[in-house]
Amino acid sequence: MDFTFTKKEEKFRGELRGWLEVNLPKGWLQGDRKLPEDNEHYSKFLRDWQRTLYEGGWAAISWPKEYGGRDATLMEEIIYHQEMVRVQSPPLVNYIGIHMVAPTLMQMGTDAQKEEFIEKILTGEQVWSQGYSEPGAGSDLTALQTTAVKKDGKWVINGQKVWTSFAHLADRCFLLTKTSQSEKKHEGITVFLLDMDQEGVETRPIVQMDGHQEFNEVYLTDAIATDEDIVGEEGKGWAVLIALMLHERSGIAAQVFTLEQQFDSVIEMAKTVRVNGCLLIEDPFVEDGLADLYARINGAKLNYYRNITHTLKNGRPGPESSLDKLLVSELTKELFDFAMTIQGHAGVLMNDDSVFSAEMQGQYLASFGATIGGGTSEVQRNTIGERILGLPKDLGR
Amino acid sequence: MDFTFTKKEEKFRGELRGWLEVNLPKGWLQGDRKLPEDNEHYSKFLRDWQRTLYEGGWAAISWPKEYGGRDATLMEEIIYHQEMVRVQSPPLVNYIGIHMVAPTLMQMGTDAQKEEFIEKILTGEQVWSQGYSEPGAGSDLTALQTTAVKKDGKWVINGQKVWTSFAHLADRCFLLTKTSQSEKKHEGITVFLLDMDQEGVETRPIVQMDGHQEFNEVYLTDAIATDEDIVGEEGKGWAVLIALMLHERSGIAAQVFTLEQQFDSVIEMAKTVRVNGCLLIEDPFVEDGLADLYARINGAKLNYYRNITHTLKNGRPGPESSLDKLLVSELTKELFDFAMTIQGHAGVLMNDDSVFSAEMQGQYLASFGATIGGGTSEVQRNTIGERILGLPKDLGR
Amino acid sequence: MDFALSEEQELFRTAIRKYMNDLDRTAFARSVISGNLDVVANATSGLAEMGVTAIPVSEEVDGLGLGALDLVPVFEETGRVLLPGLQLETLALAVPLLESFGTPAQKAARLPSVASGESSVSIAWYERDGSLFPNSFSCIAGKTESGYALTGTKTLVPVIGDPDTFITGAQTAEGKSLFLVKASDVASSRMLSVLDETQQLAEITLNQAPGELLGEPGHAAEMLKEGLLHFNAALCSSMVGGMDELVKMTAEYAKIRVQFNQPIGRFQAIKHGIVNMKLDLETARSLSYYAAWAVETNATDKAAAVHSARSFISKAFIKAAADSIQIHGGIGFTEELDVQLYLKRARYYENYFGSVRDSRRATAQSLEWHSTPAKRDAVPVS
Amino acid sequence: MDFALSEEQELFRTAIRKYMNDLDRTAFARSVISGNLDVVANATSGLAEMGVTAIPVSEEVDGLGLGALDLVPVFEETGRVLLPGLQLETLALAVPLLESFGTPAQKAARLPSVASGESSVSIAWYERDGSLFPNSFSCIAGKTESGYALTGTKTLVPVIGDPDTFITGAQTAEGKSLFLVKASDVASSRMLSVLDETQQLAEITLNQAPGELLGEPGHAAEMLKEGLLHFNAALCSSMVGGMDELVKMTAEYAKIRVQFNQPIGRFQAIKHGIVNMKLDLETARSLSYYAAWAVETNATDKAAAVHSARSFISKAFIKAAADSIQIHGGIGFTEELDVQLYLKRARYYENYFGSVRDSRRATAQSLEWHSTPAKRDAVPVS
Repeated sequence: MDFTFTKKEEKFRGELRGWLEVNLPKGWLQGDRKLPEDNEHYSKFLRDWQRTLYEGGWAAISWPKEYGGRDATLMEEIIYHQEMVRVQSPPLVNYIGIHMVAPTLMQMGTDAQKEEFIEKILTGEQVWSQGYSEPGAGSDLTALQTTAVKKDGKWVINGQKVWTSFAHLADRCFLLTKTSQSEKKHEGITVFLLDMDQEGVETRPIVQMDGHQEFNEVYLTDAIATDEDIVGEEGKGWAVLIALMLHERSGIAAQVFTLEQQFDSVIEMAKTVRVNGCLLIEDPFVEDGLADLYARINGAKLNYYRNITHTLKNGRPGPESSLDKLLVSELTKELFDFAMTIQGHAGVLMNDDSVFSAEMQGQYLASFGATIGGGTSEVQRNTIGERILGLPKDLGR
Repeated sequence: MDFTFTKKEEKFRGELRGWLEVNLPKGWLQGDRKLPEDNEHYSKFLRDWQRTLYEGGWAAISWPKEYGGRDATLMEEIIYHQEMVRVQSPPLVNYIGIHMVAPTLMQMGTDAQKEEFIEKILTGEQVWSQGYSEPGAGSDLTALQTTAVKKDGKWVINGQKVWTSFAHLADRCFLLTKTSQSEKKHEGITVFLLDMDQEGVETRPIVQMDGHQEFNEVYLTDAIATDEDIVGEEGKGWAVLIALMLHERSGIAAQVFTLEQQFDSVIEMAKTVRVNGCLLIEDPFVEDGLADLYARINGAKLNYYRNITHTLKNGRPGPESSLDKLLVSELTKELFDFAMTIQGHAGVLMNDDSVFSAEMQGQYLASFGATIGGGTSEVQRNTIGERILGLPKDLGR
Repeated sequence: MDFALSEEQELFRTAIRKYMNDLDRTAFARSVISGNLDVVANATSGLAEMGVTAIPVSEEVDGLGLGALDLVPVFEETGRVLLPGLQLETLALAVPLLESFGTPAQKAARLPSVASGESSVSIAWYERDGSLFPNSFSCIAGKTESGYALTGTKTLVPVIGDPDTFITGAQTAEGKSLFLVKASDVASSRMLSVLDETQQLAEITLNQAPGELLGEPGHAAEMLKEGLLHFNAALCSSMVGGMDELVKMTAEYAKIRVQFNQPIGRFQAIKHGIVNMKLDLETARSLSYYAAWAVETNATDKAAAVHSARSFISKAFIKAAADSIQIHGGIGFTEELDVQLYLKRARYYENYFGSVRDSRRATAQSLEWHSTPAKRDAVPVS
Repeated sequence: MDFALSEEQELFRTAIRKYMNDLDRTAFARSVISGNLDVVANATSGLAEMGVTAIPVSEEVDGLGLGALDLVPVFEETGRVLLPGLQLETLALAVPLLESFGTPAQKAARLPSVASGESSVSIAWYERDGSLFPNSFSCIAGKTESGYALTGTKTLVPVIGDPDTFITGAQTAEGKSLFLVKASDVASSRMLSVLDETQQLAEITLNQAPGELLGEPGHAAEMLKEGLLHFNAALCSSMVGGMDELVKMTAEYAKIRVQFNQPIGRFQAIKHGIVNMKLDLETARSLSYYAAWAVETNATDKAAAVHSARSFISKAFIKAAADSIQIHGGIGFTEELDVQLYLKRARYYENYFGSVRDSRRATAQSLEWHSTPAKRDAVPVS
């Protein structure tokens, strides 16, 4: 057992940290982290930030050097996530392009696709979205209804996608469609690299319960794609999805470190905010609840370390790493639920009126997305039960 | 809304209370409530108690007067349960005979059956057991494997029953069998009034995790019954079961009042036992936990009152009364779990060494049976979800 | 034994529910969110026409002189649709305080207009330190020739639907005292940003505002505690209404939403989750009925009945809303669905005039579990 | 980053597990229940042959001088089969106390026989009032010409497998002090009735028993607290072993038990229940590894690592056993199955040398969340 970092790893961290200090948006490190509200400025701000990352060589560290990456080790990836969470860096607008689309294209894209897309993804010139979920197929990707039909040499696509992140900013979409009806649910799926800038694609924002609009509905009405837009083979999209998932070596590093940071901010609140004239932390029930959360959040982080150790030793994640998302998302919800409870009645106040600078109310509302998006906790439990514990398959599977 | 009792009801209570003071076993009211350990004396003690009840006219108050009952009203039944719980009366050895077998026979038994069994049930001369569960059919009564086959005018019964309460003391068994294989799971079930005193019936006690032996396995090897032993019609046993369940007007009165009494004893412990030199109740975490349990246990009792009110107004229980068992059994487990936690390390001591006279350790262990016996909590939740909330049927149903 | 609402009360429930349906259910709550506050007055006058606002007001001052149980169907049904307004504060806190502690003149001056629905009364109690029962108020009431003049700042003051009067707490020589202050005498007022956007909270500043003493000076805390028994019983009914609606909408959704070729209600994770909501709902309803009965009949266990109901229901309402969001999945996370409104409302009520911990300690104290009375935590949490 | 046991430690685990299988797993625990206590000595000598008893003993006194991490596989595997004996008390509490606070002569007199498996040492700490850290002991150590003589009664003393020595706490002029007392010097001993029948607890009475001072007089509590960091880390491993076995046996049962024509593991109520057990198990294992690492390396967050592990795992072990009984249904309620043994063991450990609340408060204190240190609840709960 060894939790130390190598000299090389520490050097990497130092380099990144130094770069961030110079290159983060002005005032960011001092706490001025407001993002522009209107779409246009928001988009420009984030694209500029990705351009900055790109120019520093920090946009896609895990990519091979030949594509402009750093061939980062897994530990370097983890350090990267730690540091980005530490400074609460602006979101990576082209997250999907960098972490999902490009690695998939490197593995199974055509030369033309690599040529056309990979560099633009890296620079942020081209922002990507992901077209997975549909109104009738939330956690069940095999129930796709969006169809692509070949007509006069072009693919005509019709259907509706929801929960398409960044779609309002995106130029292209990594789109799942059905190109043939098959008895077997995993067959007949085809992945397209869809151009969003066309008449057949309409994007409408989804307003979340926390007031944010990070996701969209995308309506596809005779949208057009070509054979050249297909990833892998026609009808073999499921294999593409599997390949894509296997790229995720570092798992949910960002969420793990974010949860740790959020916990620290709740502790900070408990140490500084008074309710009924006394510091929250001096209330034995607050102390007790926070100590319980400390144990479990630390446990989740340590689970993550144990799974990373497995990946380091075996080259790929072990089955237990599928527990990470479930644990971290549920703990995020619990943490903010507790943070709400302890603030007393003044905890109903939001924004500038909230009792603590790191406003818990918005984070509380946002936390409800964690156990739904990316596979609900219920689906995660099924998967763990069947894949890890070998329990019999659920009905409907 | 009105929680008062009528004069007639108060008179009934007074009469019962007076009778109990005179007729309970010697020393019982003063707290000497030890039952004999060996089977023979245990059996005699309980049969004697039932005989005493019978002689006082208190063995089967809800039976019609013509059969030796009191035609008790529902409120009188409830008062009866309250008083019996209050004095922690000895168990009714012929509970199954009095509350299940006899009422069923009154409704659908033949004249000969009524003649032969009902009075003996009342006096305790004949003790009954119930042969429902089987090793492969715990919560799923439709998966019966015990068969009865007609041969030379007699029914030959083979199979195995488990969780047969009082079987080691019983003279007769209310036995579920399969007499024909049918596609429909509820068909082909036949109920026999089996004579336990025969060679083909072997009884083995089941040792529970709390050391008690209240239940038995019953092995049936060419056990014999006659046509005269059939209740209702051959193959229509499911209807008998339904009829039997409908007799339960007063629901789980005894468990509700017992839970309330158990809660009071935990409060008593908290007010008198010191851990680390201080009374338990002075620990804010103990106070908080007990106040929470108070709310929920009181809530369960009030639910029961609400459901009884429905029965009083409508002549039969409403669907919501099916929640009572689930709530009360789960709360019983939680109560003793909490009672264990708060006793500190001395809480590992049992019997005479336990920190409080009303020894919580045995009751804690026994509480695990509450959410399993009589339908597991999981099955109860399915039933409530489907019957009350109208949710779709589970797989396997 | 009769543990049910009376036939009249159930009929009244039907009428209120019909009226709420006429108002298009949560449409009024959503109007407030989008800034249209006129609906609040509309709803109040509609309720007044049905006699709701007269229920707790005694007959001598033009009310119906009915009890806490008659408010149960009202608050269950208004709570079911998250009706915005000061009904709880006015009818279940201000009225009981005025009825119990007001002089005949004070009652005559205010209660008839409450009964007729023309007036609503709010409570300006909290100060910036957030204490429910502070050792002393920073808001000071100084004696004047004609009465008192109040100076100080109150926060978390509900002001939706323009109350014309505030019951407020201020410090006098005798200690913490209750006062009636006219809304028109408030010097300045600042709106606060609230998680539950169907509420309107303000920080108000008094500057030598004329205040009329309510009850004995120095007894504000005891009077408020007494008033809160009425308030919490009614609040419990309101939360039960919300929970009932959550159970209904969640069960309905689980019947129609298909995933993995099954209505999701067929999956035990969903089914049992909704059953657990239902169990909590039934317990909550029983506790809230009993609390109202205990208040109406002044039962010996009145305080325990109210506090235990409140402690259970505050938590259960939050849990029901949170679980409902999860069961609804993605759509539950949007503002399009009402579920999130219930969650925000549940949070809004969680610590309103006391936390779950406060209610539990009050339960223990009212049941006299302690040999030494009025024991408190190491740190006062209320 | 390397957060896993070493290859050697995993190999050692395999050896221990094989030996436990040879002992027929829980057969030894059941032997103790049926009164056959000889198995305890058998197991101890078997473990000694494998070198287990020498692990924490330093090399100067015939041990292996290994650390807390090397005990992890041992206690996971003995915990998995509920092996009866004083391994935890001897190797994870008495040895660290002797190593840290014993004189060279005391170590030389006792540790070689511990390392060889000939000797086991128990702790006689609790007194009748049940306090973990009482203000003073009722057991008194009076000075004699040659040392001390102890008089008083200790209870909840583990005596399974006949320890030859007790580490006990007694009052001296300087305060609470630690002593070594020979088992043969105990005046009288009374066996207690224990929920976990694989344990043997006694109340022992000392009457002018010769006691040898361990460490500085007046520092018993601090020394015990230091020793308990070792003990709790090891205890956590033992509980993790039990939890691991519970998850295994429950999942296996859910695959074969058929109800409603389905293996019950197909029902989400069962499946998700076992998944939740698995989640807790993995968290427990991570926390226990980290606690052992922190103890072995004397990490700055050693105390927080141990206390937070203990607080989580004590509860999780009880929950895993209780849920396993429920999932097993009727058969889980019989003494035939082992599940109930795990439940009783989990309860036995729940408050052993501190409650969950104690561990949580200790977590908060060691992380210095409080501005005023060593704050306690209104009522001392430890």
